[in-house]
Amino acid sequence: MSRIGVFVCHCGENISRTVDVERVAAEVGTMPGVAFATDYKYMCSDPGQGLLKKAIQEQKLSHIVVAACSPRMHEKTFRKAAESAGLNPFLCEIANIREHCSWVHENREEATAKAVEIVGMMVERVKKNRVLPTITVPVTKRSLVIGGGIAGIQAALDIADAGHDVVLVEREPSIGGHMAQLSETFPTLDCSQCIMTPKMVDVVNHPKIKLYTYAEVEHVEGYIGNFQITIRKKARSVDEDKCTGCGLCMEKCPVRKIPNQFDCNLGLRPAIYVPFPQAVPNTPVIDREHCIKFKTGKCGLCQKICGPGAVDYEQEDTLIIEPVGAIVVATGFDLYSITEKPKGSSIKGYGEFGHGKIPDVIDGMTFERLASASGPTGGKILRPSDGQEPKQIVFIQCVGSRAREKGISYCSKICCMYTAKHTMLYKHKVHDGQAYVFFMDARVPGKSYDEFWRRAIEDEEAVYIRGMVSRLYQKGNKIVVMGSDISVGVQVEIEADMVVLATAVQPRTGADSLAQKLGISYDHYHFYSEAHAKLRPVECATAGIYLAGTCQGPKDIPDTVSQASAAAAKVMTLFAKDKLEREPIVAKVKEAGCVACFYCKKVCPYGAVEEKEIRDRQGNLIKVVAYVNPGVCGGCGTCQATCPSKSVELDGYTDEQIVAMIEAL
Amino acid sequence: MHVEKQKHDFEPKIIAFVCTWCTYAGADLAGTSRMQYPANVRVLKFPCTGRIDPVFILKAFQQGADGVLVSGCHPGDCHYIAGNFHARRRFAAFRKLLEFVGVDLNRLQFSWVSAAEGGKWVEVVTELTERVRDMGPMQEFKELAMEEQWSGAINTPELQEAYNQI
Amino acid sequence: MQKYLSQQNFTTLLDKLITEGKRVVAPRLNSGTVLYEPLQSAAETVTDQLPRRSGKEAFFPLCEDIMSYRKEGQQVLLNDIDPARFPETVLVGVRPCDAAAVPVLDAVFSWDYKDEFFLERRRKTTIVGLACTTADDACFCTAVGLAPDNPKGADLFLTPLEGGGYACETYSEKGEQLIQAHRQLFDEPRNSTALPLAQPQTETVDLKKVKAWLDEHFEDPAWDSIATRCVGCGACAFVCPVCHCFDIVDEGTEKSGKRRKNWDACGFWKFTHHASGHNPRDQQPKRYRNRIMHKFKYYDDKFGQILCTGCGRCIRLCPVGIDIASIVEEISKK
Amino acid sequence: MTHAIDTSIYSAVTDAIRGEAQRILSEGQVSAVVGYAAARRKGSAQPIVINQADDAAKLIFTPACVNNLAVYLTKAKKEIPKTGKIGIVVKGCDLKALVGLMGESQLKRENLYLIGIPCAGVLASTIQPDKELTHDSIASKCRECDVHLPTGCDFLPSQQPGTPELEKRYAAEIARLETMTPAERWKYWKEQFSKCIKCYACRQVCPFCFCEQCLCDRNKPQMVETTPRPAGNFAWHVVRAMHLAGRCAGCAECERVCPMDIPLNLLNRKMAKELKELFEHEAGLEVNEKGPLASFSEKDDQSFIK
Amino acid sequence: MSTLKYSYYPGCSLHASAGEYDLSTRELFKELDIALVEVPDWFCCGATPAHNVDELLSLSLCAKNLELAEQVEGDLAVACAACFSRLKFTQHTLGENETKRTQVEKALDAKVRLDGNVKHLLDILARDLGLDKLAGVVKTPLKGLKVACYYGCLLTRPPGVPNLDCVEAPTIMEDLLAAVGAETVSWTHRLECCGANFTLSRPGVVLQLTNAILESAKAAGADCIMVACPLCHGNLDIRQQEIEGVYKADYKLPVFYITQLVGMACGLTPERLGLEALIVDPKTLLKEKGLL
Repeated sequence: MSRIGVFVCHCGENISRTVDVERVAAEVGTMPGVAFATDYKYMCSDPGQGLLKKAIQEQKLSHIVVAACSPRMHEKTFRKAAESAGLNPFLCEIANIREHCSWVHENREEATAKAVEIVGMMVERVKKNRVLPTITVPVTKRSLVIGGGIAGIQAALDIADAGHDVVLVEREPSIGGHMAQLSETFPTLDCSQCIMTPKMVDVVNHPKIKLYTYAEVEHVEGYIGNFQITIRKKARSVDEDKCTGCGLCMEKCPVRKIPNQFDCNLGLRPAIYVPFPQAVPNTPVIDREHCIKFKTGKCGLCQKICGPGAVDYEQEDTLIIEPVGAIVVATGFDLYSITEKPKGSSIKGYGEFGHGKIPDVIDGMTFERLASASGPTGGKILRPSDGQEPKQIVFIQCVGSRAREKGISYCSKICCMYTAKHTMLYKHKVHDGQAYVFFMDARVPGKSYDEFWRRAIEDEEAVYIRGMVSRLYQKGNKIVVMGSDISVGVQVEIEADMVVLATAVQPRTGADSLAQKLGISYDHYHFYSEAHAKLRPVECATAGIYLAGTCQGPKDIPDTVSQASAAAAKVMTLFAKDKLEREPIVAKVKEAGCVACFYCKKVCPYGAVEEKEIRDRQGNLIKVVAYVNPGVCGGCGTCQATCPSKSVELDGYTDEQIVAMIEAL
Repeated sequence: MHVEKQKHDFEPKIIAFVCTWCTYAGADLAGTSRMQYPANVRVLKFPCTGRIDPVFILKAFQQGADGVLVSGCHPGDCHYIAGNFHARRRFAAFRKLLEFVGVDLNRLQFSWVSAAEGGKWVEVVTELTERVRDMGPMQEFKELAMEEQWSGAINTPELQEAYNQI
Repeated sequence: MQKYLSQQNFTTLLDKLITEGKRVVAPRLNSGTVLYEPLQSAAETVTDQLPRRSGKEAFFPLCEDIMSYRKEGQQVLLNDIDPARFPETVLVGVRPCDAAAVPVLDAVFSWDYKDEFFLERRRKTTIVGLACTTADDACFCTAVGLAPDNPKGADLFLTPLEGGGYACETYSEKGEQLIQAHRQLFDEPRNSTALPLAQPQTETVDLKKVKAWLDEHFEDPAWDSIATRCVGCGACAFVCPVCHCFDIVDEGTEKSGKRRKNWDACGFWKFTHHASGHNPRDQQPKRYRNRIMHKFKYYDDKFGQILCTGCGRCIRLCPVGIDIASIVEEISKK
Repeated sequence: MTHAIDTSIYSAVTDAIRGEAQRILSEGQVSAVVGYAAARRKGSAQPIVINQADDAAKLIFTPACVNNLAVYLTKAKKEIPKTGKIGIVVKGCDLKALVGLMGESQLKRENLYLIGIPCAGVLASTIQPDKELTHDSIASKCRECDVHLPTGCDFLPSQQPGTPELEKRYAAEIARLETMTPAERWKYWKEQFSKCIKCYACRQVCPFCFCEQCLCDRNKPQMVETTPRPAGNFAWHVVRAMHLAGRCAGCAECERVCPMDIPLNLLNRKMAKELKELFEHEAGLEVNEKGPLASFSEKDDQSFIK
Repeated sequence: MSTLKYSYYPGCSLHASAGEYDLSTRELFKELDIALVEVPDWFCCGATPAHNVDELLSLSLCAKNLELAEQVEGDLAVACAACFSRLKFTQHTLGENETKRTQVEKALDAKVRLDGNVKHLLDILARDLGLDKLAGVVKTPLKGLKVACYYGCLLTRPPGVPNLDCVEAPTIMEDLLAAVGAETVSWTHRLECCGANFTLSRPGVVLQLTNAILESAKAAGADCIMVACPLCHGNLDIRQQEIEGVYKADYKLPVFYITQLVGMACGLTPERLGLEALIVDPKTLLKEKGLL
């Protein structure tokens, strides 16, 4: 039978003023299982704690209840004291008779009776408490970064600089992401490539960074501190170790007219190519869809002329397993496409803007490539249709963004600024040209942002028209833009030479399937969800996985870099200890009763529940059950409330403990 | 100055199931702010409303509660991301069931009380206590607990006495 | 003693017994279902249907308290239930299959241990039997040696007569006492013919052959084909007039509670589940085998009687159509 | 006056099931077929598991084939051989249960060979099985059936069942109860639950009560009184209804088998109705990975929360 | 052949200026064996002006007509794009807004029925009947006829209300014409507003808008225009000569109703289609294409 010790605190007069603490101790002392009950002026003081320790040892107490202030105040204090007296800290419970009793009631009789009941409840509860050992989880101090855009690069460099190994995985043949495609960046108009490419080179040269380009995450297993990542390295057809990056193959390739996606299909590239001249690594890849060798078996020119013999048509996809302890997801964004969308898609496209069929109606990224000195036009703003310089150019903002009827209701956050930038770049290049911007309202908060936007209007003479465009259509070689100016209430019709659409920022296609592999949650649009919008903005609910950049929501470069560094800092915090220690308030599966319905898995906000096979000694499968990974479990107990047979139990809040309290009432 | 408390013939027993991060902390704040409310409520702390099994509510009524309060974090504030969303669905369904079997839902209150809402805690508890006090004791479950199958019933004075006491 | 009891006087008799403070238990309608239950008035009696549950409940309640406990400080206070407080009962309208069950149960409850809970209720109960005039194809009392007019177990037995009223015969002291106490309601026997009796369709089964087979076939593939479909509920045992297994549970809180005796059923998975986790009857056919063995072999071995009165309730109510009559018949033909 | 329901197709359906069962067993496509066979009592039927092609001739389909055979594929019933593919005869309502079990990771579609039944309805009760199927004797669930022809089966006889429009009794009864005061409803259910003898037939036939250890069989702590007293009975049925909420596929087996005639499916129908109104969930023929109470939407109703 | 049955709401225009739309609709449906039963005692839907003046009135007018339509078996077939828009809009608004529904129910002293399907003729022809079936009954394919399909602003808008087709890039008219063998042109002003009833109050505006439409159709090489709305028809057909005068243009674009062109393909005589009622004479064009 249990020998429970009860310690009733006066808290100076805070409790004893309204609660008759002596009477509480006396009444509780007669309760079944209570071996010792006393009261003391300040239980949390050194002598108070000493009293508690002494009683545990002398009275051979098996459990203790401290009736004092809220457990949020001193639960840790008393559990520590109990522990130092040789009692498992989880055999100590706090009865809150201050915040929940003496401070909120004035009637001494009522307050005392209530205090007795509160303590009685905790006495019954503590009888059912079990010894809980602290949980430790080993940590592999290597990190995976998914995505080699600016977010991934920044996170990888920060973690590597702190001395930890990083595995960086990029889907495309080169790192750089969208930022490498940009011409100049707001609000300073410095050249994007000038600030980006040195970082790319840092990555490839960093001794702590292992870079996989043209590779994707295939499979993820494990949990915080102990992930096993399977990476699919797609067949590049060029041996990265042998290739010197001389570029001869690209010069000689007979297939030359493949639209280059990096240039938004404006420029052309050969079948063996690097996406752009500053690519990292500077190793070409063969586009097997277009390569003659792969299509017909003939040609083979690149292999013949390659001095080091790096071209390898036989190369196959390889799967590589990397153990890591933390994951930074930095997969970036795609732009909304105005083309007709398949039936059933929540994204609608823009029939009124021609569904993408008018050649001189382009999106912002295409404009970036036109404006980029390294772009297909060498930095000249020219119409894709006929190569003429547009003299009247119309920019339309909020295309897709903030348009519920088009499937997206959020603001893409960066378009106001980059459109302002576009008008400037345009004016700098086409001095006699006129830029018009249709906008709903300008959202330009940020350091030097508003000033930048005003400069576009005041210095660069962009005409901002507040209103939306209802339709545009090709008329001869002009594009008629029909819109309204709601500030003066008139219809506006502009015959433009070119139209630039500030299309919405969307998560990458396939973001959902990566999330499913990682076991992280995502919103309706497939942006990844942070654990807490305010207080845990870079962590996923799934422990050990962190978010950086636009995969979590639209953001500009400064915000992206900040978040990437924050994610890196979180990884470093995790890596600062060899073992992860955590409170043992975690769920455990009682395997005998588990019927593997996996309701627990369905409701677990942390993805902590796994499927486990139970086999006999011969290896025959007996049954499959749920298993809660104690390293990942957050301790909410939703699984237990959901489990039909109550075969999963949250330590510290077991049904026995709770029912004991209810029955004590 | 002490306001003399009104004496009531019946003081209901109210059981509150609350989450530790929001409502328990909100109740702590009510204490720290020295707000006053009826002493009828007994608080059971859970990590999260997601942990609260509907059976506990039933059990509370069976054990003599006259009113039950379930309270947790506001939507979006859950310390465990989504426990309160699961709880919201569960209780939306469970209260309909209780209503269908004849439990007066005026005895069962759900609320969101954040760690900053000491005042709301007081308001919720006071309102529920007063409402249930006006309704009188939760006779249904108490009577049910005393009822026997005819074949097992015996005319014992002690049973009769116990019955009379409720 | 033979008497005639008119329909009118039958009703008057029950009402009188009720006013005398006796508990009169008879078939009555409870939200759509006919059950043996205490009457508030004789008018509630339903005599044309076999009640869903058997009459054993009057002696062997579905659930009864046998003890209560309370903790006070470090002490535990115990309180026994006093059988003296069981009410005087008259069980009326009991069908032959239910009445015949009572002497069968006497055997087990007064064997090495005298179960006072059963025996005291038994002593305080007078059984008024009633012959059957209807039967369906689940009835098989005739197959187990009983009949629609067999008075076994009854203290007083009523046979419905053409033109109303009952022929009434006593079979025990209790029966005689009941008539004596209300003799003004009983008339001298008349010459009216009895209503035609029910004709259960099942043939007579050679129970000796059944037992002989059971003696030899604890392990037999037949058990699988008989009971693979059994879903393991307790419906058959709970509606059976002679199944008598019970479970003792303590219910309550840390502070106080009751020790209770509840009906149990061998079909339940938990019935033989050991604390160790081991279950000797780990599969449903093994549990069902026990049901048949107990009824037609073990009880016979021990008490020379079989544990079945052919009421057919388990046949009608089995969720998966397990038909004990056809099983026994089949075994007898093996 | 009771109208007969046309069940003339059932004999052709029987032939079709036999043929298909014979074929899949003899071709070794399945290791067993779970179906219905005739039993001793006139008009009666019982579940049967056959392993031999020759036994296919035992299979039948009649209005007395009331059982939801899905229960035989659950973990609570381990006796059915679990090796290889199993054939099972399913009515539309039974199929919904199978689909539910697939969503709860209890069954895999590829391990099943589904023999669908074009079903015009079955009897409400088989206490007396020798009955014609009429507007009165038909099961209440059949009165609101929307799956007379189960879809997505591996085999479905071509017969078309007649499906007369019948009054929806559950809906009417729920509406009746809803108009009562809480006290009246309490009285109604108290009377019903008081009849309960805790034989657990409702649990044992339920395909969704597949827990190997029922919560209500546990005693540390005892969440629900096991004693068949009114209090324990009440708790048992409320807890069971809650556990089935959002999962129950509506086969109404609990109600059919209750030896005490407790209208258990009313509770399940009520919960189904509420979950449809609250969360637009309905048991159907699509495998649903997350039931309504295992998922949530941020926009869920919270008008009941202060 | 067909078992399609509809209640039919012609709307006021079809009893007046657009009599040929009504006539051709009835004749075509008769030919296709689709039953149309006119809604008994129907009245004006309030058209485009009513909702600008009194929303409750406009909703009630439509709600009452919807209620009347319930007396006839089948979905409700509507010919006029404006009536279609108003009826759909009413269903939508009353379905979403309980307050307004309560008001309307009070005004009508009846429960509002929102569950009936309201269908434009286009929907019935292209989907209920089906393009394949339609193609099967074509007797004179409209070969060589280049048609500019004009949707106007009401048929598909606003998003989420009529749900007839893609809001900004519908194809239902083009699909319909392809089925009867006509050629359709790709042009820019398919969904622009014609000015509708401003034709009386602000004719200047209407002339400008309508001219842009005609100009675009002509530029795309169309021989004629097909419409599904009597208001559009009025502006494009009746006003065409005036427009040509004001803008010094030469369009000569006959403006057909959908039912007229489809009817023609199904072999209906010009009399049954009311072709003589058209202001811009189609005879020359039709003769030229061998269709007359």
